[in-house]
Amino acid sequence: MFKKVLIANRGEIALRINRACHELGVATVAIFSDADRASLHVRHADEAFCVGPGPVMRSYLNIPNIISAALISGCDAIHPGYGFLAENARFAEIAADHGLTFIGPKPAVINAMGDKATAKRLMREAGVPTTPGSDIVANVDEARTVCAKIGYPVLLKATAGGGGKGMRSVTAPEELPTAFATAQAEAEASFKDGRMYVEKLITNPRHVEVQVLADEHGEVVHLGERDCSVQKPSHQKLIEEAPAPALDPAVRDRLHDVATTATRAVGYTNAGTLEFLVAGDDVYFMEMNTRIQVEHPVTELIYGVDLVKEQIRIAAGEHLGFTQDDLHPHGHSIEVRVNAEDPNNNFAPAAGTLTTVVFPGGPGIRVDTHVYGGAVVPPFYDSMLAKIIAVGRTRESAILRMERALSETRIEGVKTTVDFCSEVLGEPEFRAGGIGVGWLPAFLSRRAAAV
Amino acid sequence: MFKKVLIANRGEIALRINRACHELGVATVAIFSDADRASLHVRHADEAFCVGPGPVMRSYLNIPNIISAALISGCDAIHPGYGFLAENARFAEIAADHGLTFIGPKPAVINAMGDKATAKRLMREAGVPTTPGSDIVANVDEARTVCAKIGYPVLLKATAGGGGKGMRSVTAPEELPTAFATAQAEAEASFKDGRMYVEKLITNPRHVEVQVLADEHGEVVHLGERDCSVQKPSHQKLIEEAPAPALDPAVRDRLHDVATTATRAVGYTNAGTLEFLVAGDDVYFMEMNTRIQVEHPVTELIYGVDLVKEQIRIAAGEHLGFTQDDLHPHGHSIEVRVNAEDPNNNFAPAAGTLTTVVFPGGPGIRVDTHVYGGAVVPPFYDSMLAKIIAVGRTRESAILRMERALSETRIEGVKTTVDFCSEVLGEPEFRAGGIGVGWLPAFLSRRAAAV
Amino acid sequence: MTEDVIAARTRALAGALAEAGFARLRVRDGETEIELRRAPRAPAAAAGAPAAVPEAVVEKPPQRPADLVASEVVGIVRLLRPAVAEGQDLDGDRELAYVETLGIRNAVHSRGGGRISAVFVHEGQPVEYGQPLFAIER
Amino acid sequence: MTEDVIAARTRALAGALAEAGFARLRVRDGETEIELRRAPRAPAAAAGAPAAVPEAVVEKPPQRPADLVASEVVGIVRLLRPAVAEGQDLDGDRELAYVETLGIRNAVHSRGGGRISAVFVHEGQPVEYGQPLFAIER
Repeated sequence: MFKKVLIANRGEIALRINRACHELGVATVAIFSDADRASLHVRHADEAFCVGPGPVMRSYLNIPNIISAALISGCDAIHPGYGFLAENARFAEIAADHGLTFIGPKPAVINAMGDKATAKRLMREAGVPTTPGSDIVANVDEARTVCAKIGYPVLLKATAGGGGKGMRSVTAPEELPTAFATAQAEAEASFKDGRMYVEKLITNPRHVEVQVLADEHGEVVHLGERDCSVQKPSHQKLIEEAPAPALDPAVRDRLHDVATTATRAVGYTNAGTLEFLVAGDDVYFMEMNTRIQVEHPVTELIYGVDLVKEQIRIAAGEHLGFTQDDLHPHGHSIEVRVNAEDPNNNFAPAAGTLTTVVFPGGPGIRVDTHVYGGAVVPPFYDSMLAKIIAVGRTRESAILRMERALSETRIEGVKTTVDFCSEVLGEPEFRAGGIGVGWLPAFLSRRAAAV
Repeated sequence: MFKKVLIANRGEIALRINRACHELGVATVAIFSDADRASLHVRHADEAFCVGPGPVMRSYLNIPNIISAALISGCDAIHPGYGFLAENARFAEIAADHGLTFIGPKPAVINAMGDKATAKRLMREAGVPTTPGSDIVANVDEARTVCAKIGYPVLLKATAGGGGKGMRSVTAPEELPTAFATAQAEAEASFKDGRMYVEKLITNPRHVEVQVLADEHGEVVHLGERDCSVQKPSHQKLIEEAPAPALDPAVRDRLHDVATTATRAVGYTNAGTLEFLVAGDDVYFMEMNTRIQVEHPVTELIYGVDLVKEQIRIAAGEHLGFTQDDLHPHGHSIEVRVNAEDPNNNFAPAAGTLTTVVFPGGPGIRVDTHVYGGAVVPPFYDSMLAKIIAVGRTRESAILRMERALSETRIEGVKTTVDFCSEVLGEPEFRAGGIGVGWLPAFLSRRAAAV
Repeated sequence: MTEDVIAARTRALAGALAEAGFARLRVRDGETEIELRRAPRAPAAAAGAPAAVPEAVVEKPPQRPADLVASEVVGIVRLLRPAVAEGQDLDGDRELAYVETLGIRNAVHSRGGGRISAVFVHEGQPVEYGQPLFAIER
Repeated sequence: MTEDVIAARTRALAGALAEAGFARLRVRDGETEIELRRAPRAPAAAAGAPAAVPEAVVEKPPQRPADLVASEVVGIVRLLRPAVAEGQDLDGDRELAYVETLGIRNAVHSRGGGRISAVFVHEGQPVEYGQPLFAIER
């Protein structure tokens, strides 16, 4: 096992990793920007290094300063969390060059899965169903040819994409030139990589993803699926749950089988997530995230497995302590993202000082957060303040528990998604289970029209 | 199911009950004293009534005002929590007289178990092993006769006792008169009932208690045992865990069998706890608590059962939704009481304003608390600020998790037991498991001598 | 401080005034100051109020400070006939109402004469401990 | 504010001073006030500092305000020979040290002349971003 791990992240996930390390008896080194000096992730680590000013390019993406901090403090591993450098194969290589274990899959696998078009090809070769579509299209003319072949509507996607950036839906040929240009420009701005590909647009599919763990000795297990279909118009997830409600058992089994098969086929190690679109009985591979996900706690709560500890153990070369037969989910879990944003104004992010912070507690409630009363939300980073996760014996009991937890939550100083999520939980269609990714945008439109 | 429940308590247990009610879709009415106006238990309830000024006799023990609040607000049941009126049979009767369901056992059972001497006699008759001792002794002379018969050391106990009050150990005959007089005076002051009885003093036993649930249709189950041997010199519990570590499986089975047998024998209904002294292979019934216990969460976390919801369901006449065969504990759970008291000064309670409050979170951590940053701790009530509960796959993982949780906890403004409990968790003897109730007082003495 | 907290605290202070016989209560907490006065006599500052620096006065004392008569119990208000009205003068002590708790009548007296400046409750209203019933100018 | 928080914030302010070229930074937060000055020229108040009322001044500006030279990177300090000492006068800009980060030398200049009033680091010391290395009286 490692002696000391540098946590190359901030916010709740940095704390989450700090917790896993400390419970494993591993010392931790936090990094922070000037803007995060008073964050809990700094306070709870054994050591902490300021690596730059607020803007991410100079701090949380500052590879030399981060690697230097790890070396100076005598770390033997780096955990990247999610976002920032988590899927940066170059960072993983640099870490390895300096004798630091990168807690994640091998750089080649990060690269292959990070390139969405390559990932789809590899998955097709492994027998995983993918949406009809193209490899990289060089320009709008190539895109037009592909679109004509697979039929509209289509989705233009950046091969380096993520978080809904560099993505546009196109319902008719005449929309294509503008959509292509704006999506490509966005991809270039966001990822410095304007390569695009085309996919058949599946109308209102569900977003269902499968959690896998693979050790470095060939053992691969899945930990069931999560339903992340409640997404903002920006395609960002807002509410996630496990298991996926109202899912045909045969479809569920197929997802699990496909996920473990694909994980083995690409030589994947550590924790990963395969995202699928589900439309009726059809299942299409979307992408593989080569990192821990924001929504990993819903899986942890029903499987009783600490995924971050497992990541660390796997990276340290340990064998998985269990096989697929040992894994049995109990109950139902749901997560709500508490973001500093205004649901009544297109989820515009807010920064400021949190004058009041009261989180819920009691049975079946887990809170992952880095904020506290008096904390300052800097303008530089993503707007997530906390994750509230509820577990119950049934989906209904988990939702009831989440509703009471949200009613206990009191955050003042910035607008948050708390009340809006309560509203969503109360909607009969959500309650029934099985909504698609188009549901929340449609709900928002209805809601805006009703005002 | 009930429509509306009055919660006749304050602090974390009032919140705990509020949570259970809300998750069952039951409306709640809080009561509060002038000193608790800003408490979370008031804020989270659907309605709230001030029932008197700070001192408990005029507020939380003010039966007319409490019953009146229940009637005015249209409640159909009262949950008493623990402490205050929870084991007051007269209160249960008055509630019933006004058409309010008391969420707990029947008044006759409360009375029988509340009288410690009667309880022991009933248990003996049911075949439950009890410590050698007496029925009520009228005076010190009768006590002397009994003591001579069962042999010193003995324990003088108030039949109305609880929380260590009205209790004295006597190692030799010459100590008896003073001990009897002071214990009786204490019992009279605390319980307005100076009746005493004598028990053989078991040297450094373990305190192991068994949780039972019994519905009103004859179904009785146990939910395993809790070890509460980490007790302050005042006999108040500080750290509890489930299951009891290093306990002989045969002793464990016997405790469970005896507990369910006794529960049936006394016609018990609702949730209850049978407290036992365990010394080697010997098991002695101590008392039965006819209410929810402070430490109930450690049982909840390993059994996945919401005990307070079950209390409410049982009182509403529902059948238990499970049998003994459905109940299987998973993992290990441990609870630390965060009290506003000074471990370096005989646990002297402290009142004041909590300037900083940061509780731990993340996987496997539950926090039950009514306080928050800026909250005022009034001088009138018990000193418990919060319960931190950790669950893990093994005892060691639960303890490691608790250690990291305590390291994350930051409470400023009053002295607390947080750091002291961390110290206890680190002690090799605690770590080994199986310490007796004499361990913590001895540890405190060693610790004081070392300074 | 939000409006509901101010309201709750004001009510608490009113209760404390009525109960403890303070002449004036002022609580300063961060940016908020709440002040209640009962009579211009002995100006005692409230004990236990947290010291902080005021920046805004949320609640000013009324022009003519009044004595608050509050409920000592939880129950239902029964106004005695003829019910007193705002503006009415009382020559001396008078029983104004009772609060019924589990069938018991808890009498509410004016505790001396004065002018009824406010009647906060109506017949049959449920009240809690410390809830103001009447304000009387002395 | 506890001592460690004050220390951390003071360090942050020192970093901000060195980086942004503020002449003076003052942060008031509840009962605590931290003030740092660099030069007696344009007395600009820090933007973004929370407004609150001070009750105690924890850190007073030194008698002769100094310019802080802080590290721009995370690395190991290497003092250039001959190493400057406290009290030493510098005629003009001089390279005082470098901070080594993954084998790269990041030069640290005095950014003009003055008197070295403090050397905060020793040879081989690990430093973080924004950590003060030298104080120079101008």
